[in-house]
Amino acid sequence: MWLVRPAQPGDLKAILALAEGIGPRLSSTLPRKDEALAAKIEQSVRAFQNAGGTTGPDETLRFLFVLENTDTGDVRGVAGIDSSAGHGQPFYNYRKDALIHASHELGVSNRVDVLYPSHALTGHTLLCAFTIDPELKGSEAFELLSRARLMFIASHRPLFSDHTVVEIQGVQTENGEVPFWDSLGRHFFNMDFETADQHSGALSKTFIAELMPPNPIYVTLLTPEAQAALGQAHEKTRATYELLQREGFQAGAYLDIFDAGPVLEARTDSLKTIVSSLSGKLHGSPTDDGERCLISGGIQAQFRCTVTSMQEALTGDIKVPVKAWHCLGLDAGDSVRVSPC
Amino acid sequence: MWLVRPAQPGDLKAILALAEGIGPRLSSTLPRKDEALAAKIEQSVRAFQNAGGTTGPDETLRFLFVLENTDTGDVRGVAGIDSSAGHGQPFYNYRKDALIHASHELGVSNRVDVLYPSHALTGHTLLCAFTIDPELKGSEAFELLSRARLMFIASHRPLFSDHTVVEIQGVQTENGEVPFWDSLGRHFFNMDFETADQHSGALSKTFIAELMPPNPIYVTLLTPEAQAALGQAHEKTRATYELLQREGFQAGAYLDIFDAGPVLEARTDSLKTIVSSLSGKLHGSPTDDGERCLISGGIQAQFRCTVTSMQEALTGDIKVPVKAWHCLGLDAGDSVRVSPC
Amino acid sequence: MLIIRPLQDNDLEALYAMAQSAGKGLTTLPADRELLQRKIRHARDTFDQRCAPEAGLYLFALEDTELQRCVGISGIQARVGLDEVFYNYRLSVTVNASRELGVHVRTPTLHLSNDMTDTSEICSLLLSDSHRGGGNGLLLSRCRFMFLDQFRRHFSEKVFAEMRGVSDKEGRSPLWDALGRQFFDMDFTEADMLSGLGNKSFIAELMPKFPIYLPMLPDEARSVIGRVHDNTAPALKMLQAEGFNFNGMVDIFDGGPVVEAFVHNIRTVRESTDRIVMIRSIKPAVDQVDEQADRSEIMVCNGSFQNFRVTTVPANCVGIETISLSQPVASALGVEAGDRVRLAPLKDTGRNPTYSRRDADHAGRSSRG
Amino acid sequence: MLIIRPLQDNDLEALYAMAQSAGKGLTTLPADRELLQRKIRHARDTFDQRCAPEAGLYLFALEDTELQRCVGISGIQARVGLDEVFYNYRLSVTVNASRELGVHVRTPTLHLSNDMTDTSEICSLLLSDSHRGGGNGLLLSRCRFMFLDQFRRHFSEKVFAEMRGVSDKEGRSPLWDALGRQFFDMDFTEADMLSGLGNKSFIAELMPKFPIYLPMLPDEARSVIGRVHDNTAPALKMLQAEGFNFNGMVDIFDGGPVVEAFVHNIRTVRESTDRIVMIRSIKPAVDQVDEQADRSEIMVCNGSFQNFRVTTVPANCVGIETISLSQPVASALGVEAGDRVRLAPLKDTGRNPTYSRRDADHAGRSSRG
Repeated sequence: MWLVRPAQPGDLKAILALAEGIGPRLSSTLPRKDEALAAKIEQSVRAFQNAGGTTGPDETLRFLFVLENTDTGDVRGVAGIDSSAGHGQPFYNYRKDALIHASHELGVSNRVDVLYPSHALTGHTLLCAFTIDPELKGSEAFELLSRARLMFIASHRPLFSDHTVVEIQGVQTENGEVPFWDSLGRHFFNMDFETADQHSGALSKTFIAELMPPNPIYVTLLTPEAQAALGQAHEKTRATYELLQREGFQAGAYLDIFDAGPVLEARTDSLKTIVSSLSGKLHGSPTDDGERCLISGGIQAQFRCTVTSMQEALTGDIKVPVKAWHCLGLDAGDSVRVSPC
Repeated sequence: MWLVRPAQPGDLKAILALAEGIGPRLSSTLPRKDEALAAKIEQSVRAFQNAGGTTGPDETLRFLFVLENTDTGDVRGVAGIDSSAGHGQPFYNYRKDALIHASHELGVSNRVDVLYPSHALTGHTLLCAFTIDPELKGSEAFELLSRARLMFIASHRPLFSDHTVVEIQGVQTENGEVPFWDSLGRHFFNMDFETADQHSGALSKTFIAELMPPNPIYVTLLTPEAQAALGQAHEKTRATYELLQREGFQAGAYLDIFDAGPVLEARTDSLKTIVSSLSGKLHGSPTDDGERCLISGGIQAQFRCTVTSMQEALTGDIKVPVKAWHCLGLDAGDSVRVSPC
Repeated sequence: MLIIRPLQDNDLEALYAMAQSAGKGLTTLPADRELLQRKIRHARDTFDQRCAPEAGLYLFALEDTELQRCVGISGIQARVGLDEVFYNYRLSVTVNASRELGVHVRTPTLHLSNDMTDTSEICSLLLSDSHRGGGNGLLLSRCRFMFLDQFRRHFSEKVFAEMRGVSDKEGRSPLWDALGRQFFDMDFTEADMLSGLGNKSFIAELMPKFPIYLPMLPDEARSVIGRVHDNTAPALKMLQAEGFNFNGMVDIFDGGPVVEAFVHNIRTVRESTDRIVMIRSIKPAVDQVDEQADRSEIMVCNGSFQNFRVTTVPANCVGIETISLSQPVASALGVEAGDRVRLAPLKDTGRNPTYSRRDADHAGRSSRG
Repeated sequence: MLIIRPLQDNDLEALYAMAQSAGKGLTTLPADRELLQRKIRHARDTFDQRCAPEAGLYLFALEDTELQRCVGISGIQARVGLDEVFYNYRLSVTVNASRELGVHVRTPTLHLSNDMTDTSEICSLLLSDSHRGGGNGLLLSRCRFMFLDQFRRHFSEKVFAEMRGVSDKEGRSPLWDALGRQFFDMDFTEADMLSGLGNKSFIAELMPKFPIYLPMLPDEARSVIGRVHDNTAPALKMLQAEGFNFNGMVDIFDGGPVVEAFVHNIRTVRESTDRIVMIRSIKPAVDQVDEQADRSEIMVCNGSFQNFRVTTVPANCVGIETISLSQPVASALGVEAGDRVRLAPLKDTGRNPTYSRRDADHAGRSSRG
């Protein structure tokens, strides 16, 4: 069975292998160096420990989950939640807005698109670091890994913000060129896209405050390729994008400062998984038949989530095959949460 | 009975009297000079004539409605809709946003509020020029005058934008001082608030493009009084504000550039009057009993709206007392639209 | 004789002809009779003191006294930006550096600026084709500095000139195409003309207000910022020799440089001295002066505001305390024996009798290291 | 004898004592032994050419040869903004006008600027209390211009000095309180110290980046922009006399003015001339020179980079081609008979034997109108 659980120090090698197998883009939230990744896992372990404490919304918790094949023990995916984007520092975006330059006398009215540096999404809950074995793309495991985070949020709602955001990778050509970066960021950061992206994941964001141009940018002065890339998702992200749209995430005015990929936004309490999820008591089901659904249980470090078939959910009783109990490490009568696939 | 109908040239004097009876603030959308007001009524008459034509959303229609006491013939209120705010020129607002100024090394993180000049609401449908005899404030007639516009939008939906906005008057002290203006606009426009406000209603907006400071404004550099006034509605507007909130309008990030009053926003199709209104055929009701509701009929220049009691609205038949038919100028079987009060 | 005098009403046709043959690129003097007439009227009001001297437009004509015709014009606008808004871009640098990453980037940046507001502008130099050469252009240009010197209180301490920027034969400006056109949606020549007609509120309405980071513009556009049109290179060279410097201000349309100088640092002003007029009836003997000095010319002006006059005389007319003028020259200048006149060398001849002492100080300067 | 020479390692204690008694306000030389030691080391690396001359820090000591002690210091930083980002505000004007409404408003505006990047800064002037007066401050300040003149290629064409802005006895700066504090949430002295320590990335992180419209600041803050602290007024006056001008750049923290000059326009540079050294054994007779000249002093410097020296001698030592120096002075300067030295008057005495010819040109200047 597929299981999503908190990342453990022992997952280091498997996550590293995953990150290496995927394109470079991940790095901005998932470091590719042993040491940095180990620190990140350690941070996550602490976050899960603290998740039940008196932590206010001001303190950032950075959770990391892995997707495990319980039959083989293989880790095939990883995904994260930052309880507060920017974690105390600004969370940088561009906000695309329009000014109207109109001359009454000349009878001219032009729409002038402008990118404003913005930190408005700072402090929102951020879904991040989503990485999965490409073979699993679009599968049930794919959905499990992504949505398990929302099941966790549903069970630990006070830890998270009222708004949740996700950054989607922007346009990058086959030979690795990022048109938006080449037209804008490169001039100021004096490094290639990949380097900037790595720094963004690995270091404090001070370098962005230091190097990012402080003034608004006129879209019309970007190269045509960069203009075309504004708010466009990389084609590889289609499955993720569609899944998030089904959850209720929408692209708004915010763009990634490096590749101009869209930032999806949603009200946390309106997310489909959270709205549609039900709590109940775990019971056995004699058959494997029934509606497929996500089921999660356990709090903090004991949190587990899997996909199973469920036979009934009336009267608060949730009947699932016993092997799902084992997978979750729970017993009959324990509290669980389910949400339909 | 109270009736809302398109303004006519003959209403000039009554509207002028109304505008004079109210504070100065109205003027920004309702001129107080004979000539200017006559032109505005004329513009409205043309708009109602064109409302059925092939007018695209690019052309601005500026509708003006009056509230008439059908028993006396007195005009006691006026209200307007601009199909497209700015009508071809920019619609100016400040957009309040926050930047985070954080120093990793010093362990400092400051939230810096900034007002960005914005034209983002340009082209949205604007409810404006709402003016009513103070005696009627909070009455059924008050609700009728305000919401009749939404009934008109519901019946002529293609003429209007997907978003509707309303500017609410901001803070002004009893002796006429506008703290936000005194702290910001006065320095650049070199005139008092009332003069600027009058110009804003009477002339092209070129003077705003010419005189408004083009750069963002740091909120912390405004006077404390001006900071306190950001996004605050004038206490006199409470009844209007509450009515609009019930409709589903919400204050967002946009502020008036002169007095920092809030700009309320809503998705047009989510407005309560529009969502809750039903179309049907007009039928007689033998009694005056029943639920109170707005009822409107007629298209374009024939549009009329009143408040009446309605007995049933099943099977698309709308039963209202016959005097309401007369008020609307309709007969049995005619199409009408109703929305509960 | 060629003499500088205030522009007059009857110079209109000559002015129109010159403006026509100058064609595009001289936006302050378009070939538009009505506008030129207005300019002449403004200049007349200025010299006749019907308007405040600080708001004046000082237009000087170069008159060929034989032809009795204006063959050139030059001007000073006492203050720019009084009724309208005067825009430039300031070429500035934005530095971003991260010590942690060892990155240090300098980004040239254009900032919209009104900083020339209230400054005196030298402008509108036009010379008839028939009179090019022989230092006539220099006289037209430098006579303004003699005027500035004499009536400093009417002008700002700093004066500037806008130099025509780079454009091709069709009038296409690379900077305009890359920047202005994106916002104005019109041709450079059209925008330039609108601006020249004094109709500048469209600039406030349409111009981008936020700084422009130059690396975002194509090379072709970047490379012309602060550069002059080939036709304007001689004028720039002349102003530089006069002590004008480029200090980062450029035209918002074509990127042409603004050059500026403090009045007290302008060469003509620095090198001006006074002499007492003597009227002579015969030419000075050639052997009175050395050969080199003989060839150089000296500008002489009277001290009148309303009837300002400048002409040139050979350097050998200049004595230690006096200057000897022929009667026709003295009459043309409106001066008599015993009057004080002001002089400055017309060309930088390296050395001339009036100024040799000053240069001596530099003679001993050796290059060291 | 008082002599200017490059700062040395053993000047640390004297420097520390001076920095201590100077107190707040001199952020480039705080009383911090380690930092001062680092500065001395940088200066030594510079004079000994262990670092690129363009990246050098040139610190000069005024040594009292009797006391064998450094009694003053002054410096030139060859380029600012090389490793860190150098910030100023540029005081600019924003003009908004509506012809339709007859409104024309000029709004003074502060723009964050890095435009001094890559420019040479004169800095760090400190004089021991025991040696105030007698032109020692002038010597310390102006010796730098002699050095600049001799080694121009290592410096930018334009040089500048940041002048301390207005603050009260408690170190409160009105501009800081109205502007900086709103964003930095710390005291002026703390921010100033952090900045002085070279830790400037906090400025990039916390500083407001958009222009500041001055009418939004309280009068008290507006009025100090471009004004110097009373204690700094004499230094400003000295630099103005030297040809430095305020050109709109101010300190981002206290609003103190930046004054700037082109090297070739600096008075010391303009007035410098060369002479050949003669060694004399007896004092010149008093009657050789006129009385007025007798009292004035002349700065004399050698042409050495590594062993640069400047001292002063009486003006009456200066001849037309030569300068006569006593053996001790020649030794202190490290020159011999026949060597070339460079001189400039120490004070603006109006007239002195070396320069009288230059001034003569202006003698005939009469005021006209």
